[in-house]
Amino acid sequence: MSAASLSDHIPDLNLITYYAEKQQSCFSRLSPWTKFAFLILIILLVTLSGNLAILAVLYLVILGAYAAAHLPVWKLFGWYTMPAVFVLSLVGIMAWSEPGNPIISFAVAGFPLVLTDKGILLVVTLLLKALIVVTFSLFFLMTTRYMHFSAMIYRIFPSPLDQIFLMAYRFLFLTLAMTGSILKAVRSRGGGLIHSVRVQGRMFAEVFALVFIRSFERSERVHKAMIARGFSGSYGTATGIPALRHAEYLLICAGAAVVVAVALMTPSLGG
Amino acid sequence: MAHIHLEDGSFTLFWVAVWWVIALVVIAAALIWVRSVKKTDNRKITLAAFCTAAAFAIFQVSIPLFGGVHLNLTPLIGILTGPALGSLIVLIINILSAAIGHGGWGLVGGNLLVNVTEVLVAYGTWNVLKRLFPGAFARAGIATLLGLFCGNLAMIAIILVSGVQGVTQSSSQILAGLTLIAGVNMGVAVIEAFITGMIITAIIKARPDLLEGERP
Amino acid sequence: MTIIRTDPLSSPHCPHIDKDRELIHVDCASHIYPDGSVGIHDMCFYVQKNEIVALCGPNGSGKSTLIEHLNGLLTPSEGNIAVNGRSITKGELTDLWREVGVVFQQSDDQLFAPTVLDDVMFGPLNMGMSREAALNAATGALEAVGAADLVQKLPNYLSGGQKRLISIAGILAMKPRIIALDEPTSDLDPVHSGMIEDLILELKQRFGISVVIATHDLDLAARIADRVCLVRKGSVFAEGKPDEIFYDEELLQETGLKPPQIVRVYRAYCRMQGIPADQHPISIEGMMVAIRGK
Amino acid sequence: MTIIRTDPLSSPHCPHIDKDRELIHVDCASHIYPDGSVGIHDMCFYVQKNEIVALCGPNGSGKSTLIEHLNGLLTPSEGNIAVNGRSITKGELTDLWREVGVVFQQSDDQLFAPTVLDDVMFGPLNMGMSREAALNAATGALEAVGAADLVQKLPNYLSGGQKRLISIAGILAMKPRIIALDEPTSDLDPVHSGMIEDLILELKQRFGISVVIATHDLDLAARIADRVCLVRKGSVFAEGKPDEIFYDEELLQETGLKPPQIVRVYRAYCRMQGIPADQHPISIEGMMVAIRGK
Ligand SMILES: Nc1ncnc2c1ncn2[C@@H]1O[C@H](COP(=O)(O)OP(=O)(O)OP(=O)(O)O)[C@@H](O)[C@H]1O
Ligand SMILES: Nc1ncnc2c1ncn2[C@@H]1O[C@H](COP(=O)(O)OP(=O)(O)OP(=O)(O)O)[C@@H](O)[C@H]1O
Ligand SMILES: [Mg+2]
Ligand SMILES: [Mg+2]
Repeated sequence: MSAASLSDHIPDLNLITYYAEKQQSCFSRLSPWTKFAFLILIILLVTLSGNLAILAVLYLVILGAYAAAHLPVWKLFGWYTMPAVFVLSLVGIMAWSEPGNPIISFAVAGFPLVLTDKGILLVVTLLLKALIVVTFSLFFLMTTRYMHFSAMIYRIFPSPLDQIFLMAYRFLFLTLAMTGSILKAVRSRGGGLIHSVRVQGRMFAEVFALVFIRSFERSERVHKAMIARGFSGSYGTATGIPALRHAEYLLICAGAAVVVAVALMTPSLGG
Repeated sequence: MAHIHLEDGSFTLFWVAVWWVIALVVIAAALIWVRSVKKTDNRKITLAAFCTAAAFAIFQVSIPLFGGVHLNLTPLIGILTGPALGSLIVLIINILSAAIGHGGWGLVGGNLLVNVTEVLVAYGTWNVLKRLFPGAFARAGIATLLGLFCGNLAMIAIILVSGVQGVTQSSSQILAGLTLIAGVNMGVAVIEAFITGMIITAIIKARPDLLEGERP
Repeated sequence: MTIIRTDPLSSPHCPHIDKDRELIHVDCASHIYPDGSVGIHDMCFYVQKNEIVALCGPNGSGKSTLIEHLNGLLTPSEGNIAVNGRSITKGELTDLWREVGVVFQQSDDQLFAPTVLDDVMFGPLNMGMSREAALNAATGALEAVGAADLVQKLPNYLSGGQKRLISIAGILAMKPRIIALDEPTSDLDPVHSGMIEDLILELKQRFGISVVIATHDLDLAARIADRVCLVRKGSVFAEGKPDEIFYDEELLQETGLKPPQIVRVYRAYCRMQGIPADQHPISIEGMMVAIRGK
Repeated sequence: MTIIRTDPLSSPHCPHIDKDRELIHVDCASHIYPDGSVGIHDMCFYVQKNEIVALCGPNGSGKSTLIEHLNGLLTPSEGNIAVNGRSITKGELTDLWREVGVVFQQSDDQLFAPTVLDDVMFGPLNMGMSREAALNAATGALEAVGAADLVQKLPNYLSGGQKRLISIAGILAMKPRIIALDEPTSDLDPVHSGMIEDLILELKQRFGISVVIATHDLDLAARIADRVCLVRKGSVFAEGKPDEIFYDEELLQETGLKPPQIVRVYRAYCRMQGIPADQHPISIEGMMVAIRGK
């Protein structure tokens, strides 16, 4: 575990930024706005369609793009843990009494539990939808430079939301590194063991309190360092965002057409 | 996991839009409050930014209890920064979370409403209890528990109202499932309440200026 | 110049040494931290044009606190600080950062941009330079500290010493008139710290920049400083030329310091040879000259 | 002992020097950071009973990375590390922190408890000591580093050097069999760094603790180390006794280092006097003896 990555199943922002800055593939040269538009289209598609075949194709295409951009696929599978847990813990429970052809059934404390083919289909569909969006989000993050994200944040959000967001984005890296180092220090003096829940809880509380206090002080000092180098209070980004090229407009239109087509094919629309 | 983040594709387009619109109204109100009613200074902005970063970083730490617990600390944010800034902070946290797959983009609206409930209730409880409880630890703990409880209610309500795409069971069946989840959540909430109490105590001790007028 | 011992209680205002040459004047400034710790107390200090001043003193004596006052990051709770004759304390100077560049003791505090290059360019861009000019300034600064090969790295992924080099480059790129460096060579290997040493001398000689360094490396201070200020308990306790200060054993002891190694070698040599240690060499070459004279 | 130059490519496994005395054995370990930076590469290193080993090398050569491997904070991507004959890599040792104490380069990272006392007591309490015993251990450790007066302070509000002292005390209180110190004297004033120097010697002589230090202060390494390992580009490039290593100018240059000051003084003296620099003094006293011999 490096100082910065706290957990294998949570995306490591440092690594993400590293790939984003390295810019190894043609996807990095696309305008961030194109990727943003595609993010919205993909969300729309996933929200509109429950067709397993369409979803599977979409997933494979995005995964292919991810791999083609030389991004770490094995890491990605580790990062799927959280979304998968989220989906399973919600739908995993509901999937049990879905109508359909029973596959497994047994009783717990008098309650009959039946898992049907529809139930399983439900879980698979929702999981696939989640993974599609997660994969594309990470692909977006890992092929777009930090400064372009900063510029987008600056354009999209009203003040003071943009200021908070930009500063938070910046402090995040410091805070993550600090949290990692503190946890390292705790472990290096025997703090990683499970004692009692109370002792363990207290220790984490202390560490978290420290993270809060430290990052506040850090932010004060970083703020100072920024002022010391001419930061004027309102932080704008000097960088422009690469504009959309003609081909990219076409690409977006094609994508939109696909979404519309899928929407028309889907029998039930709306709530 | 103290929260169930809903992933993309769970809700229909209609409900995605509904929760987004409500969330945007809440954010607009918070922005107006921060900008004009309560003239927020630069320092507060820095505070909000650090809170965002710290909360997001802490969320990434897996606590080795019950096979790994992650804390969101939204009630703590409510206590530290109040409802208006708190709402802005949870918006950013939800966006950052969506970016790394913890909750869907389309559901930022719904998830935001759950978190704002936590922020509001925790902040309110913390201040209402001020006269009753002199000790910050118990007060913060209770505020957190109550905040998380209401957050859970909000989550159940949102899911019940919108329904999950593809789920065909009756509302009461869904409610049974959700109650189970909420029960587990409340177990984790007790840990979060304890830890929040400790954090508040430590902050008051080390940086009394962050929570003015409080004693440990 | 002789050693000036300052007794803070007796002098309510410290004298202006030479108004024309003076760039920074810290007049009886005090700073109490929120928790009640005394950062500096009745601190009198000045920086003149074209000189290298070294702040030496024990841990916790207030060197870093003083340095953060120099470009207005901290403001004194009492006393006054003037830069170019204009007072900081009254908030007159908002663009102080153009005049005085400060490199922090903890380089992590200073590196906030996503890449090394962005970080070094941050200052120049804020000064209104075009991207191209900023890029040139940044590249030049990185070359000057010998870290040109780190351009594309993320600051998070650097070793301790590499971070220090980048944070120095970040200030250098802004070409301020005064640069204050807090422990510039700690964590640096001998080659890099030699580079920083040469750089400091060059800043003064070629660009006429005044440099303030706070350092525990008394040998470094002895070699490069024009003037050494001994700091103790929050105020400047004595000041003078390096050869005077570092050969005054009693004074060093009162401050809580030990003489630099070169001084100890020279003394040991004289003792062994039975000759009086009546010269004050503060560099290897100086010592050889002093010995040869016998 | 003579200088051993290691050519990593030719030796797939580094030899065990003396199995009985060996405490730590790092066998061709490599560590690649997630971003692809090479932390260490084909690193062969060992620590024996009752010795002080100094790691010297340029910035970014991998000293800190190696040290974090010694108590399992990092695990090698390739190669093997054994402590007391048991392999770390295979996860056999979960209580490695009892054996090997590590003081980080950035002391800020190490101090997490609310007060200084809590912080120093953290380790002892985790070892299962009673509160009282832990308190004694902590107080003793704080006294040993000369920071007993800081007991009640908040670690956040200490000066750079004070933090370093506390983080050393935190490890000391646990009385591990091996202590690894990353830049123990950087940011310390001469008096405190003298105290740490004495402390390291005492740890070895009185308690039989082996000490590993990574340092840029080659004079310090020369004075206290029994063995010096030169680290370059992630692996130990050469090792030997300080007087052999630090007088081998070519070797130092290849590593990217300069000789310590005492060596340079001695050389300059011999050159001036026209006598051969055929002895290898590495301390002031040693130099006087060497000179008197003439
Ligand atoms: N942020 C802070 N809050 C409270 N007290 C502080 C803070 N920073 C420093 N101090 C206190 O102020 C005094 C001066 O600290 P300062 O950091 O200026 O010393 P220094 O001379 O730079 O020491 P060092 O050589 O160890 O870096 C010390 O007693 C220290 O404990
Ligand atoms: N957390 C990290 N992530 C990625 N790369 C790192 C990280 N820490 C160090 N490195 C890289 O690993 C190499 C070795 O670093 P290390 O910190 O071990 O060097 P060091 O010898 O301790 O240097 P210094 O004397 O400057 O402290 C360097 O090239 C550095 O850039
Ligand atoms: Mg300092
Ligand atoms: Mg290091």
